[in-house]
Amino acid sequence: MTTAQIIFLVVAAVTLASAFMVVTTRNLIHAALWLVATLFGVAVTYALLDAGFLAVVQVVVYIGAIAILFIFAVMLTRKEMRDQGPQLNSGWWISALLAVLTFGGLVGMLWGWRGMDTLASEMPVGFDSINALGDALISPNAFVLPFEVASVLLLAALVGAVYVAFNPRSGDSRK
Amino acid sequence: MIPLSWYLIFAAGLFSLGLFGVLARRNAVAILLGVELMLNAVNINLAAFWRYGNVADMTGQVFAIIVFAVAAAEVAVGLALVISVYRSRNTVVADEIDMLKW
Amino acid sequence: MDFLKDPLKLAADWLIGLMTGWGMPEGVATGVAAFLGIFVLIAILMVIDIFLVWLERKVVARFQDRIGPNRLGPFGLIQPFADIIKLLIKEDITPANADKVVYNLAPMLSMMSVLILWAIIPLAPNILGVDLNVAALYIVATGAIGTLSIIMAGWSSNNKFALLGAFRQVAVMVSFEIPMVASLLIPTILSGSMGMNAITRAQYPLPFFILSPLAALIFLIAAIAELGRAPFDMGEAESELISGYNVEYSGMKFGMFYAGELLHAFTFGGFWGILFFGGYGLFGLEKLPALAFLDNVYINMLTLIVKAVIGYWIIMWVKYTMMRIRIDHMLAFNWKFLTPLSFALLIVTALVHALAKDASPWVYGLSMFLSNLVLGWIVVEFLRRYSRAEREKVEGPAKPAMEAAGH
Amino acid sequence: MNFIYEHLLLVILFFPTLAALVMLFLPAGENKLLRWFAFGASLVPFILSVWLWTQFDPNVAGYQFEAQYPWYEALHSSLHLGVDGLSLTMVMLTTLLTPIALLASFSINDRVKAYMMLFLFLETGMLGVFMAVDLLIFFVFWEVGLVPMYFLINQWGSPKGEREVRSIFGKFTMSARNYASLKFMIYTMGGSLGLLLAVQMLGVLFGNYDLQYITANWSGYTKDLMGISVSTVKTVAFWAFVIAFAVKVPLWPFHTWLPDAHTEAPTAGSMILAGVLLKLGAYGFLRLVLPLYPAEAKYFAGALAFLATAAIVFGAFASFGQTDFKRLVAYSSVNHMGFVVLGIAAAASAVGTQDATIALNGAVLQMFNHGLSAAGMFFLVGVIYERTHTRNLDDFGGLFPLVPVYGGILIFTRMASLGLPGLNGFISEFLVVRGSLPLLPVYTAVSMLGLLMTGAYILKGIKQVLHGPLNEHWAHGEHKLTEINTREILVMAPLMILILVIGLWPAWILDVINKAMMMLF
Amino acid sequence: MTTETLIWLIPLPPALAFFLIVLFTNKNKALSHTVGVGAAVLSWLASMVVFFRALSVEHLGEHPFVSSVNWLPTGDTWFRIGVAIDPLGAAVLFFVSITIFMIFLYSVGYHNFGQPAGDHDRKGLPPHGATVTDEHGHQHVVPSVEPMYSRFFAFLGLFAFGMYTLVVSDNLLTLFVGWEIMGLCSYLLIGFWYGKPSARAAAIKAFMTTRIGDVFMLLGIGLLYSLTGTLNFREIFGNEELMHTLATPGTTLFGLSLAGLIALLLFIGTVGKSAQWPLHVWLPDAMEGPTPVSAMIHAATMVSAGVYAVIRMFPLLSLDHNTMTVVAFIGTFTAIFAATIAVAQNDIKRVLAYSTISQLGFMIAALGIGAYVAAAFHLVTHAFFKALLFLGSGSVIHGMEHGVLHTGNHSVDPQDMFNMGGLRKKMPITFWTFLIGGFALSGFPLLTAGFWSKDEILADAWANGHLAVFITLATAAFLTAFYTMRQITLTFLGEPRTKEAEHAQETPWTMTVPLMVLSVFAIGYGWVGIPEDFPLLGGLLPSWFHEFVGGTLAEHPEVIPFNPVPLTVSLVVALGGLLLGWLYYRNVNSAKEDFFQIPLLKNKYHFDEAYQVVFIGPVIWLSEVFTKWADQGVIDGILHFFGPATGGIGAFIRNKIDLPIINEFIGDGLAAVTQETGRTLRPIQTGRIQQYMMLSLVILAVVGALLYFMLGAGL
Repeated sequence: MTTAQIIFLVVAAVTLASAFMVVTTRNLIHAALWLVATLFGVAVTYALLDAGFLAVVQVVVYIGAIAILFIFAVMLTRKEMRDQGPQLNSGWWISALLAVLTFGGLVGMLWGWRGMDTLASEMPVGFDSINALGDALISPNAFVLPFEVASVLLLAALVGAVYVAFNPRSGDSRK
Repeated sequence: MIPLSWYLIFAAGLFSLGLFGVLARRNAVAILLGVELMLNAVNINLAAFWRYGNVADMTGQVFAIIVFAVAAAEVAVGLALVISVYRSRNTVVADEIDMLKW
Repeated sequence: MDFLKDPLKLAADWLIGLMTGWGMPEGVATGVAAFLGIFVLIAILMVIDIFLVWLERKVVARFQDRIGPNRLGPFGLIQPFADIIKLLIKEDITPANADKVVYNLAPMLSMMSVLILWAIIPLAPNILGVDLNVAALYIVATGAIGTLSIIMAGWSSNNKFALLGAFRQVAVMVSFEIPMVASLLIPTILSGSMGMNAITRAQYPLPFFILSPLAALIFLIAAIAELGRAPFDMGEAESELISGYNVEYSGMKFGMFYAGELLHAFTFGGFWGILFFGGYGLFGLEKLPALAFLDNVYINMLTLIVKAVIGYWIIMWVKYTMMRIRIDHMLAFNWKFLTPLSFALLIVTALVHALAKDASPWVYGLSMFLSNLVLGWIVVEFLRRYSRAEREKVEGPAKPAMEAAGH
Repeated sequence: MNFIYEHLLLVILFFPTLAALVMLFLPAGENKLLRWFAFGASLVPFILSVWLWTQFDPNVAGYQFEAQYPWYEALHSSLHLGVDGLSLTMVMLTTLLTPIALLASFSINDRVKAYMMLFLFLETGMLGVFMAVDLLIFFVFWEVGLVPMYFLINQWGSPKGEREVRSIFGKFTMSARNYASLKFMIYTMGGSLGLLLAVQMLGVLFGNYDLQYITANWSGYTKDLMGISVSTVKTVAFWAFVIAFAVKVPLWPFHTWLPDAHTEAPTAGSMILAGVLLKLGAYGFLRLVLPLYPAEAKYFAGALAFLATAAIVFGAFASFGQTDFKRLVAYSSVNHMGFVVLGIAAAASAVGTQDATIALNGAVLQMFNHGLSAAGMFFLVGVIYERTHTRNLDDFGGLFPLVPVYGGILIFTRMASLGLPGLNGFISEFLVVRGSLPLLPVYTAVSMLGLLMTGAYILKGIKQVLHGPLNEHWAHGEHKLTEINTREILVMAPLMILILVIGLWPAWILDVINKAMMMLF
Repeated sequence: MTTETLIWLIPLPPALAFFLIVLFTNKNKALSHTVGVGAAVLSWLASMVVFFRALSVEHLGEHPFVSSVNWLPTGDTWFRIGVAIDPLGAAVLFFVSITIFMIFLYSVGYHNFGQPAGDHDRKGLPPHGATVTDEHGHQHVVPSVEPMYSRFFAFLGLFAFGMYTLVVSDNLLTLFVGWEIMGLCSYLLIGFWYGKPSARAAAIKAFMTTRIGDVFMLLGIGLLYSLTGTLNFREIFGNEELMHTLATPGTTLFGLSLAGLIALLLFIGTVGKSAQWPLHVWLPDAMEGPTPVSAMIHAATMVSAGVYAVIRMFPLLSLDHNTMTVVAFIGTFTAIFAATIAVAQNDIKRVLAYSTISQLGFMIAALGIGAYVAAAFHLVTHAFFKALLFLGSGSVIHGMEHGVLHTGNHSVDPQDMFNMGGLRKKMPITFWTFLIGGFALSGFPLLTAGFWSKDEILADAWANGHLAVFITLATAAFLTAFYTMRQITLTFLGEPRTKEAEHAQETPWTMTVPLMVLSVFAIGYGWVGIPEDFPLLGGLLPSWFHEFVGGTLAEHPEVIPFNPVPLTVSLVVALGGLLLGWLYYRNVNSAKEDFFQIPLLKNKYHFDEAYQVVFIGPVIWLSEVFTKWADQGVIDGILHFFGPATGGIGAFIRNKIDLPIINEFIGDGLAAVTQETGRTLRPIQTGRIQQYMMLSLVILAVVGALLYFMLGAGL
């Protein structure tokens, strides 16, 4: 057990625990806050994987935007402070079974894979993964097309979201 | 040092939890929360494979970034839909939104 | 002469040596030393924070033609301590029906989001927590935590005013994050890095506020909005929301919000200095042979602190001289003006950079400056026409006679 | 720029389509925006093809700017594009006339979006035929060009008019534009059935549709096809090609779709129809028939020349007999395109000689020239039709004092079409006559009768419209005829300038054509 | 500037003037005529420089000024166009430039520049006069300015461009270019007052009639080009071997040699252009145009161009005597034929028109008998005096119109000679210059240019033994003198026969100055061509014209020895004709009293009517047939068979096969099966998204597991 391993195990445990809370807690606001915790855990995982950029972006995008949006959505879609009634549907045990099966299946399949015990190679000295990432994103030989497609997707989603969420009865926003 | 398998199992667990959330929660917003968990699980895998593979090949990180973008788009549209549905049907329980049946 | 060059390393080495001498494993010793360093930093920040309270009160008094705190101690310097004692001994009220965990977590998160910013501030080339290579983004990321704390506070208070205030504040912060990111990207383009040290170093000999004055301006505006200070203080808006998201807080929990805000403003003053005014550098003076003695860790630290104070003062200046802006105007200002402008500036800067980066520094600087100037002129012209049109919509067309009289 | 340069033909070819697709997303009611967008979009291929022209090296044999893109691997057919001097001239003509036609269509107010989109699609169809170096691609674009034209005639054609159809089964009436569009479509498709079969046959024989490959191997091909001797096959294929192209040119007696289609089409449609679509047929003769079937072409040159002469003479006579101004101009196309085919027939009878080269030069230049003057003429007819809503020559008379500028332009364009020396038509007609005279003296001499009648019908047009006592109906009140406006002058200006420039100094374009003809045949 | 460059530049100013006026200055009358006249002056100056430089070159015929550039690529070679001035060209250039200049100047006055705009003048119709009020308050009707004044100068400029191009070109193709441009301009100018149906018809008639000739000429050019590979005059005529090949007799139709055929085709072009029988019909009608146009077209330029072209092609023409005979016949016949018609015409311009046809016949006849120098000489002199006569007649008409406006009686035709009389006192300058022109036309002995040139033709005919030609031409010359004197007598002598004639006025200086200048040449130009051995006068002046123009061709024409017979004959016919004309017509006061108003002559031998029946009618009938019968009847009839036939087949298939079998049995049956299946399976669609997801996940798991284990086992 090295320090890194301990840190990983702690982070993973916290993350999984908060993820569990996300899917089980009755209070949806709490679920969203647990989601924040989960996301933070994932961000730390990225940091452990030497992907600092991903970690920061995870915080900016997921916590700063997506989680906030969830909280907004939760608040906008209910009338009471507390959530009433059961939060899981009647067939939840089937779902649980399926989830466990999926986990089992995944782990089982991974188990037979030789690469499971690979250890990470040392980061090359002087290797700046952010520069490499930037190059890869906009280099014509690499991923500029997916990048552009993703940006178009974002634009479309933006327009679509505005259109869908716009309340035709409330009319012009200036009124 | 941490073997790759730890990350993969961690991700698989996160994924399964997300899956459970998606399948079991009644609230549509909560379903979307589950989806986010699943996406994050995938992202962990992407990042891990990047780190444990050839570090100079940025594919893993690039796709993680693209997943971020997709997730943002998905949440924006998904929540907009939920709010829209809530406006017209006054409920966000997924089971009660079943107009599209035979 | 390590003491002059790198006092932090000197102290750390000494501490680690001491502790390993006690038989502690080296890893643990390093951890303890780091923890101690953080502790010291936070302690210093808290002290600064206390004086910021005094400064704020003093300055606002001067702006309002008053004298300000002047009873306790010289120039009222002891006044903030009295304030703190008052806050500490007040009753700590948690409203009924409040979500207690979240309610208590929110002020801590608020304070934390400010404090972790100091991890990346380079007080001198070596005096910094961590030279993160995504530091610019890190600033925004901590802003996200601040946002979270506000919405948590607003929601958990179980108070309509608090919730409304939080909504407003969050809407403003999320919106203004975009021009802020865009304006942060401009130093990134200019320096080729997101690291604070690299950005600071790249500002020799030309600080970025000369290369890109517009970006500096945008950053300042976005930062003020991010802080939720006037004129963008819709979140607390005493007169209508009776202090908004923190209406239910009292005692030291309120104190944490309050101190967090002041420190946040000071911090952003510092970032403004780092990103656009050369950070700990003295605008190249220290590179002159005659003034070589200025190239010194302590002078560096002093320089940055002074710059941060000046930045803070400007933020205060704005706060106490401008009226609060209506929420829809504020958002419209952001989405319809500041965001397009910052993107336009980003594109122009990237373009000029790509075109002129191989030219001599003077050509490069001049073209950057001029492109900013042209863009700024276009924006001002556009604004002038727009506001005239708006005015005419309200007041009817301007009378030619008045125009003539004006000439 | 590098990308564009490397795929210049592809860009020119598909830019209009792309623009049309973009137009799909423009608001339908914004007529002004749609018009200017379409016009601007059609200028891009024009500018690019001017660039193409400057980059083109006429001294190099074979296709230039060749580009091959996968298309239909299973059939060994690829999107193989290329231009030589011949196709370059035609590409130039197409990209020049499309913006002009679009500018001419600014007066269209009905379903502008669809109209403009169809026009841009049409441009791609026409350009594709000229650029194709693959038989299947050639055929595909050949058919693609039909569809937009059908709709243009059918939907935007002249709204008035009934047409009585008499046949042995009885008679019935239908609207004139419906009749015309149907006739145009069915006639051309019917003609190209044989073309399709012949193309398929070549594909079966060679397992490949590449024109260069087939041309290189075709003459030496001696195997039987399904038990039929190769000479029979070639003769059948030859006639299949010839009929397809003859319908399009059109040659007598396949020409009767033309007056109907031209007359009923909207102004810009007629411009493109006369200006470019007719050239597709002649281009087919030059690009496919002569290189693929030199022996058959030589053998049947007399028959071809007979049809061409018939087209010249009958076209001129028929044109003279019209009372409908547009129909008059339409028949004149039959007459003028007859000269193109006469030149081709003459060249076919003696490929490789100097006379043949001159005749071909004349034919190709005549294609270009007729594109200019016919487009101009149809536009001018359209101008006056828009103002008076009649095309009957007897309704006009003495309009010159009302519309002096229009009159001047009309006379100028009419004279170009007549073949007045100093304007472009003369050069090409002279070259055709010069080339064909020693090869086909009798046909050429008889075609002179057509040339004479050309003068007659052209003067008839001017006489009935501009000259004579003023028809007071158009002089006052609500019917008062207004002068041609600036936009319409701008439509005519490039055409007129080119007409004059080619008339005075044809070497710049003829040089390209000449070298291409020398190398091609 | 080198002479060659200057030659290139000669045609340019009028062309530029055309474009300038059309595009820019057409609103401003003064500017337009300044541009037009200025261009004419420039061209005239350049022509004079070229002419005098040409004079100073020895053996210009062998070494003319030439310059050419590549124009059309034709296979491996280029077709070159260029300019050349040889002696013939120089001589023609001389008179062309002077007459063009004079006509430009004259037009300013003729179109009433400086007068007010008409009361109700309208574009496309001649001006009707304007009412002005003088300082005493009296109202006068004065001539009004032409409404399309600028346009006239533009057309004139283009016309001049065509003529200069024709003269300076060194090859048949550019000659043809100029030729056709003039054809267009004559169309435009004859139809200048296009509002008059008669003018419109005349314009079309002129264009179409000449086009008949042009088409043949184009054929000839094409034939010549394909046989020789060039159209350059010098290259063709300088190639002995080629000329020999071309001259081989009996190789083509009617036993003509190739050269003969080509020359004949080219000559048909001339027949059209120079209005020779049988294509003469357009020229008298062309008098519908304004008078300067008549002068321009019928005297100075266009009709001369026809003769000029034949002179140019003379070496080719002379290779085949069959063609020569045809040419001689047509020329001679036209000369007498037109002269007889002229006697019976009353319109002052029509008389001149027929006289032009007749005189052109003289030249063509001269060419037909091989006397090309004489033809050229007559061409030049005729151009001068006929231009003078036309301009003079225009002046007379103008004066008469003044009278008509004064009286206001518009029923009086100002062109009818029987409405005139006694104008010599009213219009003295016009009278004297007209007299000079008329005498020159009649060949008034010794003094006038016409005498010398006409005498030379007669002498040539006599000397070369063409007796029939000689007699016919002599008769025609007599008639010429007769109708000329008839014209002068009716117009100027005696007393005014109408009120309008009494109020006729002399015309302004812009019209009279050209008359005076031209009359100088109408007399003086003859003196450069007096034969060397003419009694008394011979040798006083060198016979420059023969020396000069005769040097155009490689072989000099032999000088004809002096013979008293033709001289006597020409003296007799000229003086006799003049005398008889005066004696008879001084007493005739109206058309009824005129013995020569023979219907056959008056109706021009009914040629117009005959052509209408023989050519135009069938053409119109044919065009009807081609459209109505052939296209819409036969071809479309066949097509219309297909449509309904297809429809019938389609209906059969639909009613008998598609509807019962395919639709009802197969189509509906399948639909019913599908519907039933769908109804059965419907409950699966619960509309609950999570159940869908579960279902798909289960299926995925099952299928995935199956695949994994089955395929995994196989791998």
